[in-house]
Amino acid sequence: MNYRQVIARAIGDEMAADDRVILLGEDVAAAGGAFKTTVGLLERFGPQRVRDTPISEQAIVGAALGAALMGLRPVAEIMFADFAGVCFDQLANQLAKYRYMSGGQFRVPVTIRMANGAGAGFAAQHSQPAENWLLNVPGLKIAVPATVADLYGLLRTAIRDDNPVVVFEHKNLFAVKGEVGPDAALVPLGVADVVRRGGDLTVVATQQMRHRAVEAAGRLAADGVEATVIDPRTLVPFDDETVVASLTETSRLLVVQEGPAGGSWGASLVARIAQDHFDLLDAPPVLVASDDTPVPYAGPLEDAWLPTVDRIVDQAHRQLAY
Amino acid sequence: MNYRQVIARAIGDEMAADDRVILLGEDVAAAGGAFKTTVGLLERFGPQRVRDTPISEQAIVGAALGAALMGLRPVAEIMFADFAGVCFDQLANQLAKYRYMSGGQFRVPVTIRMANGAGAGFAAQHSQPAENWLLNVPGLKIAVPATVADLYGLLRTAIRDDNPVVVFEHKNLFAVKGEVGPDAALVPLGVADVVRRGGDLTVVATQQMRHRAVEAAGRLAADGVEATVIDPRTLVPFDDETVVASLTETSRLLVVQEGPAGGSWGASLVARIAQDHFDLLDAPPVLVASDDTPVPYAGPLEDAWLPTVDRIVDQAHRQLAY
Amino acid sequence: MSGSLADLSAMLRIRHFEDAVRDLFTRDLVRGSTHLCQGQEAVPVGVCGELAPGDTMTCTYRGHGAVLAMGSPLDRCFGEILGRAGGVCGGRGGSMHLTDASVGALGSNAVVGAQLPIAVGAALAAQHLGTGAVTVTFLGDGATNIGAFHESVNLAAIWRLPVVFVIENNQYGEYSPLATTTPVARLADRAASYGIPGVFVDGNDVGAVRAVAATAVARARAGDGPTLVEADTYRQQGHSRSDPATYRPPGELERWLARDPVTLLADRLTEQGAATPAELDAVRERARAEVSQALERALSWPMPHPDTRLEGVYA
Amino acid sequence: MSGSLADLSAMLRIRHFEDAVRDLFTRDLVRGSTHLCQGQEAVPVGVCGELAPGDTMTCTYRGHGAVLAMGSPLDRCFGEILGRAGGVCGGRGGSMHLTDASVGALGSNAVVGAQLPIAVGAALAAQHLGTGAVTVTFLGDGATNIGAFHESVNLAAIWRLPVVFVIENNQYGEYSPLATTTPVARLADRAASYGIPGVFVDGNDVGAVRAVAATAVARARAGDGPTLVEADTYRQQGHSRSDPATYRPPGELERWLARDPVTLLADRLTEQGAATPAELDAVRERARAEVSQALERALSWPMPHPDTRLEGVYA
Ligand SMILES: Cc1ncc(C[n+]2csc(CCOP(=O)(O)OP(=O)(O)O)c2C)c(N)n1
Ligand SMILES: Cc1ncc(C[n+]2csc(CCOP(=O)(O)OP(=O)(O)O)c2C)c(N)n1
Ligand SMILES: [Mg+2]
Ligand SMILES: [Mg+2]
Repeated sequence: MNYRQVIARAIGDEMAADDRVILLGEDVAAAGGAFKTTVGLLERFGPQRVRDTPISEQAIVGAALGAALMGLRPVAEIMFADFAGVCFDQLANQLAKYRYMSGGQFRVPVTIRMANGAGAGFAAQHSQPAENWLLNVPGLKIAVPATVADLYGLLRTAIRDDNPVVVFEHKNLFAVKGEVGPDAALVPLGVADVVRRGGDLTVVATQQMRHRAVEAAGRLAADGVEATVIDPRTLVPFDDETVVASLTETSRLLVVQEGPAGGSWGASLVARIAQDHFDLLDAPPVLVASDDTPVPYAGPLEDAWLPTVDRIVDQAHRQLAY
Repeated sequence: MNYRQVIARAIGDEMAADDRVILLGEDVAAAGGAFKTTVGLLERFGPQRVRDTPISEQAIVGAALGAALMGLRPVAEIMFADFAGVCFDQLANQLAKYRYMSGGQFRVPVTIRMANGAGAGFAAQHSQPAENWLLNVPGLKIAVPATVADLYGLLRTAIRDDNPVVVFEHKNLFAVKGEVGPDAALVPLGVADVVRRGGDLTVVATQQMRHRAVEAAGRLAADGVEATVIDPRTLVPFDDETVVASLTETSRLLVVQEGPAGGSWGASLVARIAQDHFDLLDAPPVLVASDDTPVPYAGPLEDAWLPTVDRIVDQAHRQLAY
Repeated sequence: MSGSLADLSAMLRIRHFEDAVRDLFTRDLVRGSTHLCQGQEAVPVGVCGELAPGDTMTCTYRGHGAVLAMGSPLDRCFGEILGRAGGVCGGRGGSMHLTDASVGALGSNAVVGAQLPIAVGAALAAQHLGTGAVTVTFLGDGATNIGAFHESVNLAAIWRLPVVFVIENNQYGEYSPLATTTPVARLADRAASYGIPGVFVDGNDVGAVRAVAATAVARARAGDGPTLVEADTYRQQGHSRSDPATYRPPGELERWLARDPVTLLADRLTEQGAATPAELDAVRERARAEVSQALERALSWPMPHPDTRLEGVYA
Repeated sequence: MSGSLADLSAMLRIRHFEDAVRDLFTRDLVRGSTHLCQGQEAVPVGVCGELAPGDTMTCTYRGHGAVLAMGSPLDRCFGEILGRAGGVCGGRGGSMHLTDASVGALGSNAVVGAQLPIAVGAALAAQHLGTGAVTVTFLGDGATNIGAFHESVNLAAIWRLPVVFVIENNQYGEYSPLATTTPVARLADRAASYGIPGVFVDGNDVGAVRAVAATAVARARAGDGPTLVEADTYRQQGHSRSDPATYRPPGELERWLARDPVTLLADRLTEQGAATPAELDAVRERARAEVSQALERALSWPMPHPDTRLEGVYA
């Protein structure tokens, strides 16, 4: 089973468990999804519950919201996360705020799935870490799974959550393999995964960068440096505690992120740690991020835009030498 | 002259200087703007250059972009900054990226004006610090003027800039008074204003919070604490240098911001300073921000949502006691 | 259908409510902005009058009338506009966000057009759950130019959802007369782009509105899909609090005041012998009294405590 | 108008270009995705053939044909798709963003509908500056359901801007047949919502396309405002690189291949005696040679150097 395939599995398991779960989006039904992430669901659950939509993202998100107000638990797909742009009002001004503005009259159990991320040459409008656009929007929860098990568990948890959860499925991880047994676990929102433990340095990274961080940690170990690698798995809520617990041991924080620094989750984490746990730090907390440019198309440019394993290793050594 | 009135003055001065400057937006012409910020421009420059549009924000921003590609220098108004939501694709995926994606074929001299900010009871969908939504979007410049002179000077500079600049006009500052002489200066993008100098603490704040920071600094002075207050005036580019120069003296950073912390400019600044100037700091850098909630309507709730002068003073004392 | 004494009463309650809100605004008891619907009352009363229990509605910032027409209590609506803890949204929403799920009022929206896809979603739930419920959504004339309108009607049409789109054509979008922003004379004609019926109706004639709404609601309930209704009416006040509406051509307001929906209905009831002058007076008096008593109650309620401000973001 | 040898040549260049891109894709020389337009060549060639110098055009990710039809050089377009420094966008844009301002190709857009308001803006500039220039913008059938379409046509109509909206109705939006997403049979009919002409044309007949485009362009240039053109055609390939298009009903592709626009034009030219078989062969040969030589050149160009990656964000 891979990251791509586990999506239909997770949605299917929730649809089987709860009649109120429906799926809607562009080409999610008959075609099984532009990324083939929803294959088989139409056949299993029928066209009332698995619905192809017109190319109308505002209507997709708004319809999911409206249906949720009336008791359904919609899962809506926005094909590429960049298209959050065309439905940003429904995401940020409606979905996120509906409960609060009404004084708590509604539960809003909507899951929005989007494919994010760079690295495969999709260029400036199909590659963005759009999760960062949604950080200053209280009311949403945000999941950024990096593994098959996490994607499975977080997606199911998102569908069960009574709040809007945006789940980012990273395009460049579709081929990642993993196991999901018959008794596969739900993954709670707001609980980080400590991928690797080491006493010298705390590295925090999500999705594609988590995998690079793990690789970097391996290389660092060969150099005698033991890094803890933490994958927060959700950006909202964010599990600061796990990061802090590691910092009590390592005193050094390195955040690795795909995407520019400004207004990012990485910068927000660095700021929180600097503010609330200044005394824990023996070296400056560092964010390794992408350049302040749109995502370029050509291979050499895009490769340079994404933080590399080399850059992570380098930066780790610099922090240890501090 | 007040903050509200100076807008038409700035736009008018640029329109008089350059035929290619046009103004478009909802009710900007015949009605002189929903906030009366464009009064008189239709009469002065005629309906070809000052255009009322339908309620179609995607078309407004896209048309400004397209016209700029062909040599005009459009100024487009989005009435409330929250409506960035309905045209976010045109702002974030088009306007910001157009030059880069084309390999530098175009100049994109577009100015987008939006009224942002809380404090006047406009509630969750008409009060947001939407400037934070645009931080992770390389390609835009962002201005957040707090005074009459800065609004005048930044707006003119924005119109003259060959790149897209989003200028946020804070609704709660419309009544602020100031002078703009006949030889009023342009204000460069990326140069902070040191509003007040003091050796004990560096406070950075924009717009409404700049005024509160100044008030707080006055109260702190009465307690014997001298704060520097810096207004960055633009968020992109951001004048880190001025902040750092002050920190070499004060070693204490307090950022005050209207709006939640996640993905904000304040968090980004704290992160950059913590990373790049860790050694300058004698106390944790702190961001005073709003709660992680939508903007509430009722007076007591909204008042509590906005950082108060009391909170700033308190926090300053705490940082000094560190 | 021709409108009833009950309709008159409902319209009067809205009229007095709005007059009171205007007054509260001038007394600085309403924050931000407020958008009143005097002159448009026949539309929400006529449309919502054709709904059944379980039906739902979304509307705009100019939605006090629609929310009241769904049956939301006067005092709790006043309370919300006054920012009181006892308001329908606990003071979190205010005038532009009146919402009362208990009567099917699923939300007033302050972003032009944003209420439309949400209504489509509510209708989708009804279709999916087989509840037979219908959703009505109100929008302004100006809102027919925003993208969300197009996407929403199209989606509702292709899925044959039980939703009725009601354009309250009050002739202006803020300060812009319709013709300056919209290149078609009849907004109902835009229905053709979606292969659904488009119906024009005199929105100041509550009976006519009821008739058109009844057909559209029945069509929706029968599973035959959406209808686009254009109800012609007039915003007797300015766009929002601060607008003296000086842009109106001379005589326009007067012409419309001569066709005031409340007066029209009262006159018709008299003509038809459906109500005596004394009965009408009693209805008028009761509406006035209900509104003023409700306002008094709401004014006595406390503001929400700042300590509660984090409540209600997440379930 | 009936199409000419020059049109045939232009269409063949596009055909061979697209065939070559498909081949490059399978050889892993194209990154991300690519959206080909084999079978649709008559639309961009017919429409852009009616433009004059100074006119402009925006299009979609399926825009190779449109950009070439504006006159952008084959080699620099190949270069861009190959991510070479010598590509029209210096390798920053790729297949979905082909842009060549020097020939008026103002941008291929990867967000459905986003190219439309940009075209409206270019037309606004032409109107404002009095240049007499016209802007054409291409969109897919599926794109007529997105909000930006509605806003763009409406704004162009109310301002009578010199823009021509050309729907390339290739019967599918990705994998969805038009009828599953769109409740009207004729997309051109949507023009009625904006009070502008809507014209349907056989998009595989380059002469017919030219005739319709000529009228629409003339209308725009005369200051009479926009036209919505629907050109019926067919996407002979799948939606994008990886799509084998198994969802097509049996026989559909074959029916459309029988009406292939290139073959149609060649046959007509022969029938009309406008070209001899030998002349046709010469055109075919030249197109093939031009394309393969251009590709060879492009393949010899270097990739952009990573050190240049910060260039071009700001002017
Ligand atoms: C997306 C968006 N753009 C602009 C506004 C500002 N605005 C509020 S009401 C209004 C006019 C709406 O006109 P119409 O749809 O006719 O409704 P009416 O107010 O007349 O009831 C505008 C432009 C808004 N709230 N949302
Ligand atoms: C806003 C947006 N939504 C979805 C997509 C994904 N997408 C790319 S092409 C496409 C189909 C477009 O169909 P159509 O408009 O008919 O154009 P065609 O591809 O057939 O030329 C979709 C849904 C997108 N690029 N942008
Ligand atoms: Mg109106
Ligand atoms: Mg198509």
